[in-house]
Amino acid sequence: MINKEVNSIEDAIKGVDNKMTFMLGGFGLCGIPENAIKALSESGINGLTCISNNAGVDDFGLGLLLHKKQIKKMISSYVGENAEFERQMLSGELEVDLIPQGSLAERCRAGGAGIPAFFTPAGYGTEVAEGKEVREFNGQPHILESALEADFAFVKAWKGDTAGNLIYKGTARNFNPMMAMAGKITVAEVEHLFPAGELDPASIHTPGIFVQRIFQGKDYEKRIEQRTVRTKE
Amino acid sequence: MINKEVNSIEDAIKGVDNKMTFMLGGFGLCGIPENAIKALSESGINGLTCISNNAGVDDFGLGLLLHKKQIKKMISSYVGENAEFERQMLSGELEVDLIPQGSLAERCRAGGAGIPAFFTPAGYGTEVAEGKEVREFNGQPHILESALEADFAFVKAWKGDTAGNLIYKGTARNFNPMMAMAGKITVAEVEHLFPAGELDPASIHTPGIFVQRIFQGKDYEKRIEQRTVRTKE
Amino acid sequence: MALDKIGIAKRIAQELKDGYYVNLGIGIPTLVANYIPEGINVEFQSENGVLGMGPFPFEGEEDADLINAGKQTITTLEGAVFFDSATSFSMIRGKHVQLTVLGAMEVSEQGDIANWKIPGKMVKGMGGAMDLVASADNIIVAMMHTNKRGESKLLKKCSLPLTGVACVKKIVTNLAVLEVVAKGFKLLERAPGVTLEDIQNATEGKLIIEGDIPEMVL
Amino acid sequence: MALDKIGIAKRIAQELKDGYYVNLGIGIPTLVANYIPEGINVEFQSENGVLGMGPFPFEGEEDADLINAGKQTITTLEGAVFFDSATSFSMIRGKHVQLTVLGAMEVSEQGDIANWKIPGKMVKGMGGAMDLVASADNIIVAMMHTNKRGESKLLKKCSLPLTGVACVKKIVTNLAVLEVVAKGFKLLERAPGVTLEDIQNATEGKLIIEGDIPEMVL
Repeated sequence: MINKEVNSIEDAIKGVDNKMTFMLGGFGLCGIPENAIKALSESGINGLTCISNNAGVDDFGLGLLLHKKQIKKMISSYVGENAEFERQMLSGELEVDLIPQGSLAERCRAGGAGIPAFFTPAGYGTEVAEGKEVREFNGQPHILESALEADFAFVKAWKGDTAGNLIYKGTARNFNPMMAMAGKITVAEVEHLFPAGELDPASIHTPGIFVQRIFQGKDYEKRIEQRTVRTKE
Repeated sequence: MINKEVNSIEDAIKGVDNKMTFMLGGFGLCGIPENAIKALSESGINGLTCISNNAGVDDFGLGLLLHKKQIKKMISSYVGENAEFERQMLSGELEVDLIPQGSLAERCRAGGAGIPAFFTPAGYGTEVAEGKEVREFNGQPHILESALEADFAFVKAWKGDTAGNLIYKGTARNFNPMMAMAGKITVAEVEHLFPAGELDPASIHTPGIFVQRIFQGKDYEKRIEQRTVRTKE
Repeated sequence: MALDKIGIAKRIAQELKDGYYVNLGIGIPTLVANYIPEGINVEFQSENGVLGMGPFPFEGEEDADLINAGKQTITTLEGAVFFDSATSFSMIRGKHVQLTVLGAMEVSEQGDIANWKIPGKMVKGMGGAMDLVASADNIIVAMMHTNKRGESKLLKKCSLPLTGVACVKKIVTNLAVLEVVAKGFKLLERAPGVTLEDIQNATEGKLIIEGDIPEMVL
Repeated sequence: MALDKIGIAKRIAQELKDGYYVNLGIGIPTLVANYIPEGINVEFQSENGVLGMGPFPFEGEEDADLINAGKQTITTLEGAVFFDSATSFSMIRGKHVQLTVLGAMEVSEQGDIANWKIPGKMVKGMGGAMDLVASADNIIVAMMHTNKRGESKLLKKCSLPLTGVACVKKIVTNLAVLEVVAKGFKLLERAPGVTLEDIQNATEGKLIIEGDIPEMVL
């Protein structure tokens, strides 16, 4: 077994630097790598390109990095929850590349899977298609999208083992598995870290081969953006 | 919950016809849809195109259909275990399209995922690349491969539920999940069928949305091709 | 009388067919799940990675790891399954989801839709909408017939950046049910008490009225 | 004395580095797993869908649902994981597997390899070999230096249909260890007791001999 465990957050983010490209898992605030984001925020590095479906909220998630202006460019599909983000974008301080959510997921997977490019119908006839090759398949126009890769991918799982195998909970899975595949160095933080051999080999979502470093995170806030409930009748 | 259960093998294969294209899961004899293959063999339909990583052995798996000359064309990656196959191929009775295993898997996934084509380095400079578009990415030549789809996909899982959700055992997973995605009608046979709600939603390998019909198979032989063992010292 | 949001959701719910997998967008579309016709089994897919979505949780039972694409806390039903975003959009792009219901800022008589950006003012992003509209065979737009300034949202041509082209099949508004056909918006039904004139006045694009137009039955 | 298959496997095992994920082909390559150097942790990937492959099972403990790419019954080690074929080749194509060891019928001095077809005679198929050789940065060929008719398998140019072009980095045969460089096969080591002349006679492609060529240490 190849041991991927690191013992501190410092070791986990070792090697991160200005101007690097990062992928960060999560959908909204669900399944985001809270510990890594906090450490990156405290590291003070800047000029970053961040690939993440969303950009957090003003005071949490990637909002922490935005607030300190560490991010030069965001690659996302939806950024509607973040006023500071919108301000920086409309003022031109922040470069933003908005990508259809399915294309974003597939481009990350492609990056990890050695597929340099693929055709998808998403975005044909829109701004997203500008400058991209268009080709018809079965009478329907498609555009050519390219793979995304990152210097570091930061992902968050529920359970993990020292071999780097990951299991996500509920919808906290989202982009984490594809980003884990696409990072040159993938750093996984988990709520519960087990010795290798304790997780069911058939129930693992991210095989350890995609993970270079793993650690047990702490103090998870796991904020809820839209608390919607019903009352018992 | 949308109920996918059918109560007989006849209902399971209803609609199969001459000259159709089928996908069949399995790697060697591991994870093959034994019940469906037997029923297809007995149905007498012919002129079939079968997409399957392997072609069974002489008297089992797809060998049953080959023996009765029901297959017009095989699309596979490796067919080395089957003398009748080799005879039909070298004599020209059987058309054969050999595809790199990774491209075969990815082409099935693409068919199910609405990706009509993608670039891969596999096969560049070989017979496989003949007639295909070549393009360089990062200085390395890649070829354009297209999606595969099928009129029916026959897959085999270990556990399933009436919503069509599937869980595979060990390496019997192999091509089954991608083929389940790529079948216009996907027929799943399982060793154990449960009511919906009994399987862990986080541990399902094939979501039920990809499965149109499910039934509990019987009399599984699960033959082993290469029984390799060591002796206790 | 024009419909409210719940009325629109109720009318769209009538479009559900037994065995459908359905993706509901944020806003009015989300409400559709509350009005599934009797005897119809459908499953709701949320593109963030769940199939078999149930109602909101009871108070105190919310789980931060269990949300829908609108970031709302949810529950799951029997037979539910979780998956990653790439698998989720494989379901969508691969046409395994039979019906998509989403909101719009504008729809054109060609079936184009705009719902993700107002240049210089608002850029929330397209989220999964571009994938959904480019792939689904069956797309219903749920929206008010006019915007807050009283301007028609059913146009000859969209003025905002597009989300997708020639993709919208049906539109359910507070005033009417319309089908997008080759020559324009074909009026299928009126909201109760709404006149043809009301609808015509609120529709900038070409409105096609053939024969008697029945009132919706809700 | 020329090496036997076990000797070739032992020599290749010396190429394993700590932390490597390794894919071993059918035949001699499979034997490499038996000779992992002390203190080195590696994991074996089999392209049919398992990482963390262990030794063959004890008699009576074989599981038909647990095989390697050679269709042999296997076991798994702690930390093992199962996955589907698309994920498996994502690992391979995406260069997550650091070393591939496979057999060959022919290798050319350009690093081309042929191992899947003899026109008109034998067509077993390429299996996963084309994906493996097109993607891996580090490919070692394990084979006999000559074929059954005594003809060299290290050629100026392959005569058989190719599996991949310019991909082989290193070759370990019963006679020698060779590196594929710009100008030909660079001889790195001799099998114990094998002379330079023996190797030269068995090599049709350009053999590059620079300085003293040490004997292998097994």
